[in-house]
Amino acid sequence: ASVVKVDGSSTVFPVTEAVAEDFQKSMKGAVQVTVGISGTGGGFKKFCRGEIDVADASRPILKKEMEACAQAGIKYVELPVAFDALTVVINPKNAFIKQLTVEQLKKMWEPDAQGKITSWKQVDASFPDAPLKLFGAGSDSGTFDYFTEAVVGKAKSSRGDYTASEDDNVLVQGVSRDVNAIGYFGYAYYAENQGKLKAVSIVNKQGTAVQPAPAAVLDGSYNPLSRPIFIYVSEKSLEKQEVRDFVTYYMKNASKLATEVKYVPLPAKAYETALEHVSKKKLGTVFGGEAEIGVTIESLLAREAKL
Amino acid sequence: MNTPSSASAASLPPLVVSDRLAKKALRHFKERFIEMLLFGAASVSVLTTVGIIWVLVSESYHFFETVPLWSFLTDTMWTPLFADPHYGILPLLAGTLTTSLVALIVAIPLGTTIAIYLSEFARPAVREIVKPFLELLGGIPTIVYGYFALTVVIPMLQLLIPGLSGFNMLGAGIVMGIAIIPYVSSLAEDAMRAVPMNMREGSYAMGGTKLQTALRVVMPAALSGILSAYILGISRAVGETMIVAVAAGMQPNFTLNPLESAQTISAYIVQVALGDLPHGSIGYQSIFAAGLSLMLMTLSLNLVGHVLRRRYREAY
Amino acid sequence: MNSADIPVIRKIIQRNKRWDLIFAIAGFLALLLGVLTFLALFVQMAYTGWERLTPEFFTNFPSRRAAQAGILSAWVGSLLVMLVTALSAVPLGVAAGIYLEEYASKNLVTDIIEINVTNLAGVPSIVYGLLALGVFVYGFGFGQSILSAGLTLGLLILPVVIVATREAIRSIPLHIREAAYGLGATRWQVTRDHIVPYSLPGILTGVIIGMSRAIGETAPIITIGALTFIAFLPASPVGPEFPWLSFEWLKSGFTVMPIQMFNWTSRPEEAFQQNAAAAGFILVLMTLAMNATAIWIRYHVRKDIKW
Amino acid sequence: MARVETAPVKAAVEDFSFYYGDFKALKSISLPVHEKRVTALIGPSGCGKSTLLRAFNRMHDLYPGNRYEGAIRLHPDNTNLLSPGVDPIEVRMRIGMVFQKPNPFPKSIYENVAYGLRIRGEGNRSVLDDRVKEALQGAALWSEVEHRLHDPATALSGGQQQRLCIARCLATNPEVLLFDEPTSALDPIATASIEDLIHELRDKVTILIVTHNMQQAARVSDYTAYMYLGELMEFGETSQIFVNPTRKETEDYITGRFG
Amino acid sequence: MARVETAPVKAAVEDFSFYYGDFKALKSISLPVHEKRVTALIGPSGCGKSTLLRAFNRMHDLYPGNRYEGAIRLHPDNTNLLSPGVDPIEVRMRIGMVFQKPNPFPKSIYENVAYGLRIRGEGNRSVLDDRVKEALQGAALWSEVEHRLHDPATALSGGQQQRLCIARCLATNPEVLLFDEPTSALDPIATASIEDLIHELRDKVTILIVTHNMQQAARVSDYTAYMYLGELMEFGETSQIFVNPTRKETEDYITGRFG
Ligand SMILES: Nc1ncnc2c1ncn2[C@@H]1O[C@H](COP(=O)(O)OP(=O)(O)OP(=O)(O)O)[C@@H](O)[C@H]1O
Ligand SMILES: Nc1ncnc2c1ncn2[C@@H]1O[C@H](COP(=O)(O)OP(=O)(O)OP(=O)(O)O)[C@@H](O)[C@H]1O
Ligand SMILES: [Mg+2]
Ligand SMILES: [Mg+2]
Ligand SMILES: O=P([O-])([O-])[O-]
Repeated sequence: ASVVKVDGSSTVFPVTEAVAEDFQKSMKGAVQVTVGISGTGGGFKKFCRGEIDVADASRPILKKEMEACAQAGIKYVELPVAFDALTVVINPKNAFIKQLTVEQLKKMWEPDAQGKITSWKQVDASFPDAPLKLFGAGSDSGTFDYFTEAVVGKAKSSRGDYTASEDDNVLVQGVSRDVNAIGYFGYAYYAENQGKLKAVSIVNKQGTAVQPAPAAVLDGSYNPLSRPIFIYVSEKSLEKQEVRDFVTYYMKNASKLATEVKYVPLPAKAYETALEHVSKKKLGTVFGGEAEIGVTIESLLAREAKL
Repeated sequence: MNTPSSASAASLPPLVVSDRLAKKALRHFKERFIEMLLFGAASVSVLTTVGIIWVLVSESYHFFETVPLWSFLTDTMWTPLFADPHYGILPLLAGTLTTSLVALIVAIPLGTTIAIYLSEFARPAVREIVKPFLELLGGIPTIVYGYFALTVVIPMLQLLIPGLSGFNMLGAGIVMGIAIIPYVSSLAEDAMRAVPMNMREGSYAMGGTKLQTALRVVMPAALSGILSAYILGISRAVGETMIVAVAAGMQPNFTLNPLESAQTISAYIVQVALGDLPHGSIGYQSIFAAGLSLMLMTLSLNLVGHVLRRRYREAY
Repeated sequence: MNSADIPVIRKIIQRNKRWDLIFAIAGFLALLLGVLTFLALFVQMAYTGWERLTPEFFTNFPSRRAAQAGILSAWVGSLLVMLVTALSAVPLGVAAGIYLEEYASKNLVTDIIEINVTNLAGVPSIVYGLLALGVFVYGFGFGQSILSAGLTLGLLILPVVIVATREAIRSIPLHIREAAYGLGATRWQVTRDHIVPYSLPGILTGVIIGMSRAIGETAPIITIGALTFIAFLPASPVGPEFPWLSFEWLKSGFTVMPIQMFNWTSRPEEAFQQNAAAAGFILVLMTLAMNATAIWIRYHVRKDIKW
Repeated sequence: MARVETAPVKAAVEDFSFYYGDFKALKSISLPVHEKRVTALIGPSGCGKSTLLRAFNRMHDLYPGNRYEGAIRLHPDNTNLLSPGVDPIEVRMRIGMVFQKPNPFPKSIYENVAYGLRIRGEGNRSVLDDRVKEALQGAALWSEVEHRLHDPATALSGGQQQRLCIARCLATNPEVLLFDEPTSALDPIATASIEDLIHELRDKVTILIVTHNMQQAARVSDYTAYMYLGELMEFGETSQIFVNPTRKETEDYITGRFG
Repeated sequence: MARVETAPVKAAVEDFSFYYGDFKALKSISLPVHEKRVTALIGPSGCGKSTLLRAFNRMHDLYPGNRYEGAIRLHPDNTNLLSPGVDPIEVRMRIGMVFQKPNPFPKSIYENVAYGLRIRGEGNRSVLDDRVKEALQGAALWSEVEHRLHDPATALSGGQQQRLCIARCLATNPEVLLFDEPTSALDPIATASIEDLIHELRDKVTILIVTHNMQQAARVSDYTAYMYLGELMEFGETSQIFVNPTRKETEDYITGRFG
């Protein structure tokens, strides 16, 4: 049987997994799809080594990764899949937090905080003097890259003394059991565990505190923590029928399946454009290797159209 | 009488090696060939060790080209994958030692008690039933124990100790201890049962009770076996991965407080392996440096065990 | 001593016996703790996963819908990995055990091998994972395949098989060997006709116990990077044409029971925890069955050989 | 050799049978054991000598499935050693035993001898010192070990180990001493020293000894019991049994016509 | 008892010494073994009887650190069995051995007897059948096992097992048969049957037997060698040794004054 190999982001995994499952069924087992979870960074590393056909990514490809791919002669098509609201969560019993500003988040998470900021009181004088328990994504994940970029201002720039896991469910468990905990991960994990967690409203650029929710993503008010998620397909792999089939199937069903796994789908137009890029072999990224914060659906569509 | 003596040797026929007794070359060759094959198989285990050491040392070598050994040994922070990397093994070491210690505090007394009970107190029928049961306990995959720690034991501990965090070394250590009880008890029991009955009879004949016989005669006699059971328990605890990875919190904390969450050396390795690190990056090398430390720890434990066994070799 | 001392003696005995009783109770309680833990663990998994234990659970591939997800690829994967493990560890381990017990004369080389085997038995499984990563996955280029996993676990249980073989051989009394040598048998004839057949039950016990350990190993498999969504079966080992054997499956991607369980426990949806429990239950049953077989062999088959 | 004046009976075996599970190893044995005399049990291998000896200190209680019938009475208090109401530990504290294979504990020489006292709760160092010395002297071992009391007992030679085991018993002043082929694992010289020791001990303690060595029985005992297939064939003064056995079987055995 | 007409020498021990590592267990022994006669080795425990016996079929080669000095010559071909150029396997093919404890293989009775033939490459079923029957008859066991040849050998009684072990040797027609205390683990009746068998076998094969039982030596052997502390003290016709030993030590031992 022919094989399609996908690896990468744990955030994108639920969508890709759903697609892979349905796709294999529709092909009656003629094509085998493997979906690994190595985190966005891990996925790109394999992708640029030519080990996989498709990379799941919860952020656009970065300069360094572009260079690695270029060096190995790997060209790719970038396909946005959906939008995610990166969610900051606390324990439901936590009574003192109603909302947080990006400033406050930065105080908790920046590298300088390591070993120093250990009490909530240090984050904000109005908070009680309770131990600060941090849970976050592992350093190989796109979520980590995006969060540090959005909050600290520099990708991968974070303190190291927190419970870091590529496995978001471990984070769910950790936060749900500790009154003084705070953590962050993709919206889907929050949506599935609303009973055990409380989402924190984030004060946006406009100065209003907004709860993460599909609507807030759509209207762009949940910023800066809304982000697009992607798949990257290698040009060489696109020569294979089964990969083309898989990507086509992905784009045709992304809207439905993304909703099913609690992400915010893109407008239908976006998927059509993406398919067009595939068939016309429009290679490269529209982000220029920069980690961008606060990309809205509209601006994404505009960029895609320009490619 | 017809005793041949050296004097009469001259009169005997000359010394010959009969044809029948000449070494048969073919048979000899076949025997040698088979021996070589078997030797080859035995050397695979040595190759494995060589392979392990080679992999660990060569990758660690690159690691130590970037990271000075001194800071590896003294820095109190371990954040190799972050923007401001620190490469101090101490937090991982502290996590490993603390969880192991908790586990041993559970496993050694309980394991020893069970061993004494089974070997000296329980009726044979009870032993025949219970021993296999214990062995089954030792066969349960540790990932299963990990979730047991996370979903059952830690919540229970949280009821007892308010404010205990959801991941902690105490819960992970306790469950790890339970998981290694069978190793300790089974080996210790084997050692005690190997003590010949006449040793026990000596004590009973003096009027000793079971407990006196067990503690004063059987245990000293089985000392080396019991010590190796402990050593095996310790090296299991030090190397155990999934329980601590799931339940101890994956947080490189430099603390010896079992109520806190922490990361062990082994847990760090799986954590990184759960992602994917490219061949050659410092992150990739860091797991081999961590693995080397782990290997050195278990190796020295084994060495201690070896010495202890030599020293207290049973002399029944 | 004379009869007048008897009351004194009785007092002492009474005191000594009190300690006996106290210890007996302590021992019983310790035992109970072990047994109860096991039961708690087992019952908890059975209870949580009960609903999912339908025939379909065994014939379905993993799925994003918890209720339809099954362990087909996991148990087939476990089976195939175990096959490679057995085929590599058993011949090597038995041959090595025979060499050390029957052939090796006491010298430096055999001392090294001996110490080495003892040491290997104490090497943590995660280190074997690192060995596999460096040697099988990258060194030999086997990738994240059944072959890599099987060989890794094979090396992992090699010491177990060697030790079991040696113990079984050692339990053959010297006089049986002398009887055979006395008749003029060569070393190999003694080994083939006596040593191997009489130690077979013991070896078998060791092999099964080793395998039951291997089947539950998670860490080394994760280390070689096999945390993947796999919804297909590897190629069949039976080929359509001569020699009717195919080795395609060795290079296939795979998942195994503990990995599948680990995977499910890290899903956001509560329903997957049921699947994880059900998979854990099956996994424990599998190891129980293997251990029970080993114990049965040890207590029954072995007893039948009398010297 | 044997010295027989009338001596009171220290222990009396009365119509005693013994079963290993279903196997009846001893059949209705009755036998007196005279105080401060040496009684030897002889007979071909498997006839039940050890079984009988081990009944005296309830050793058989250690293994499941064994059953006593009849009585062994210890005088002067006339206690039936086998009665279920009698604590076997108490019996063993009164009756010492020396085994075929020397079995010192893996401890120092001193601790071996002190063991019996310690389990009787004696912790006073100077009392222990005295009693250990006394016992070692009694076992004719003192001069050989006096300067290395704290060396491991296992470093002693076989004969010394056996004398240590005897000292271990003597330390607690037992009323009866049981010996089960005490020299069969020893070389001729060690054997001679143990036999000498038994000679000396019989002034102090009642001794019951199993031996497969006829010459030894003749040398050390005052009374001899000849057993065959679980039955007591003949009992009497040693001189009589060896010189003038009443039964044909005894004679055959003693003269080596079988066995 | 012993029947001594002049018989040729089948094997000759010549100035033979043996070392277990540094320990010299045998000291310059010279001894003839007469063809189709029974030669008994007697002496106290540890004197080296077994050591000497086991040198005849190079059993000591199985364990490291053992060293031979001198020669054991097998006639008529005058081969030095101990010469390094001689393959121990071939020695063992010519010289059979029966051990103290019956040690049948845990296989069927038939396979036990056939084993020696099988390792010599004999695979023909009807040849095997014949030879097995012959050997079992030779060991006086045929009538007892003929209907259960394929039952496990371990189900036999001790005496039967020992005769099976003898049959196992006989099947390959050895030139010399070695017996190391072949009856010491057996009861008197089984012992008698083995002794009878040895009586019959001596017409066919040269026998060397170790026994700790003087009576047995007197009953079964033609020649007796008395050993003490690794030395050969006296060798001669059994009748002479037992009736009229030349040395005081031999007499002491035989009359049971020590040992
Ligand atoms: N634990 C046991 N279970 C069953 N039968 C036993 C046991 N111990 C001994 N016997 C049997 O009881 C009988 C008497 O055995 P015992 O050991 O008393 O003989 P013995 O006269 O001391 O012989 P030996 O001189 O060989 O020591 C023998 O037939 C023996 O096989
Ligand atoms: N494998 C060995 N290594 C070292 N010394 C040994 C070994 N086997 C026997 N000996 C020693 O060699 C001497 C002779 O032993 P051997 O077994 O030949 O005596 P034996 O006359 O057969 O005695 P027994 O009647 O007890 O069988 C003894 O002192 C014994 O301790
Ligand atoms: Mg006995
Ligand atoms: Mg011997
Ligand atoms: O797994 P990530 O989506 O966080 O890269």
